[in-house]
Amino acid sequence: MFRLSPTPLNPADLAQALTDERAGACVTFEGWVRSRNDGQSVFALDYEAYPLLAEKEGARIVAEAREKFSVLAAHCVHRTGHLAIGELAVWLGVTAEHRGDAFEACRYLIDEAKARVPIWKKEHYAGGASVWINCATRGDHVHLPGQPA
Amino acid sequence: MFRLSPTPLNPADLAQALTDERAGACVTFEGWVRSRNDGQSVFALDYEAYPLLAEKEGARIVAEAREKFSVLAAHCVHRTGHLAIGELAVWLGVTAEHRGDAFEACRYLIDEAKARVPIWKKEHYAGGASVWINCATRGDHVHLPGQPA
Amino acid sequence: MKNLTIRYFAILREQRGLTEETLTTTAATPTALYDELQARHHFTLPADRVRAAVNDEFVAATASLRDGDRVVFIPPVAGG
Amino acid sequence: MKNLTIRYFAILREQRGLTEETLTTTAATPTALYDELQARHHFTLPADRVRAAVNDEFVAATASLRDGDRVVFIPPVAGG
Repeated sequence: MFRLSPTPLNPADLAQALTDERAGACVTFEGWVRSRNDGQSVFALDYEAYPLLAEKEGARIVAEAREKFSVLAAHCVHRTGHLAIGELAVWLGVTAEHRGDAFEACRYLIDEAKARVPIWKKEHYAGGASVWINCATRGDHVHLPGQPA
Repeated sequence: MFRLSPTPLNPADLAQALTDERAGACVTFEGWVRSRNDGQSVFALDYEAYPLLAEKEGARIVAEAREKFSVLAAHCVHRTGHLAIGELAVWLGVTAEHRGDAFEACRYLIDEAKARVPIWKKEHYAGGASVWINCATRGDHVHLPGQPA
Repeated sequence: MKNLTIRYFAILREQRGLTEETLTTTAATPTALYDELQARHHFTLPADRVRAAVNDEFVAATASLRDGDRVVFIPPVAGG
Repeated sequence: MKNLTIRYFAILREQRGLTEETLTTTAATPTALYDELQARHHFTLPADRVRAAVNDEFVAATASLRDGDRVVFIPPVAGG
């Protein structure tokens, strides 16, 4: 299961759907909004998604993880919209009979999701500047007030 | 942090201690009591610990993980006592700036804890038999009622 | 000539100043269409950093565009 | 001769039928002590599957036991 959520994620609620008597292992990954990234002081950020294709590609990644690893459930929910420091940007939960599969499937899911799902992140910095992550091109810079451009 | 708990573990409560503005990744591992193990139908189990040495060895493993990986927090809590199917046997939570460290440290912690911490598990089967896991010796068997011994 | 619908997301949406437009073009492929749009709207991302989707599926940069296609150019993603 | 305290856990506790005892022995090492206890109490675990702790620290099977030591034999662990 892969879905987007415009509202805050609650890990305890999300984990309830993973309950399974056959499961011996549950691995979760949470991506949190950090106060610093690449040396810059982050104030907040926005996630924007291409919903239809994000959900299709997310579902494909979940299906791949299920083929590659012996898992019972694999859920991924990604936030969209405006997030403050410390907020949960993405939540993944994987259950399996054995822990090796749960760890490897969870890692696979987040690595592939970050690389392939059409979701974009705009970071807002303390000084007022903002940048679309991974979209810088030669000559771009973050112009911080008080510094020469 | 490593500790034993004779009372049920609540992941949401445990996770609160991990909050950290610098953290970009949080990986948790939960070990659940499975309804089947090695083809046997499990009814319940008991965990018994050697408390003083379990906490010392657990603390050493946490310190090793902190040396090997760049993590912000690494917490592990292991249940003792009688557990029913689906109950949480062990909870680990690791935060880091980056997800690679969080995944690898979490995996290291559970692998080493399982191999080294003096905690023992007795499984109770549906038929009434029970066995100390990993302690079978040649000639041992689980005697299920209705089967020849 | 074909009529296409273009949807914009993220940095391209901001640089274009709108989320969707329809246009009539001779561009035969996503790459040709991006080159046309980039020249007109001064998109900063070079073509080789943008993927294409047509009718809500990823396609090759050299895929054939058809009349009525809905096209999205996908900047480098950054989920997680 | 030395006086030792032995604590038992898990399968050894069940097979011994108690959690702690003190005894006087000539055993010089954990291995020698385990052999003595195994013969007396019919522990099923062979010596090579049991680790030793003295005064709440792991020790080698060949460590020297001293008067007053608190000894624990550790069956194969199974946490997690």
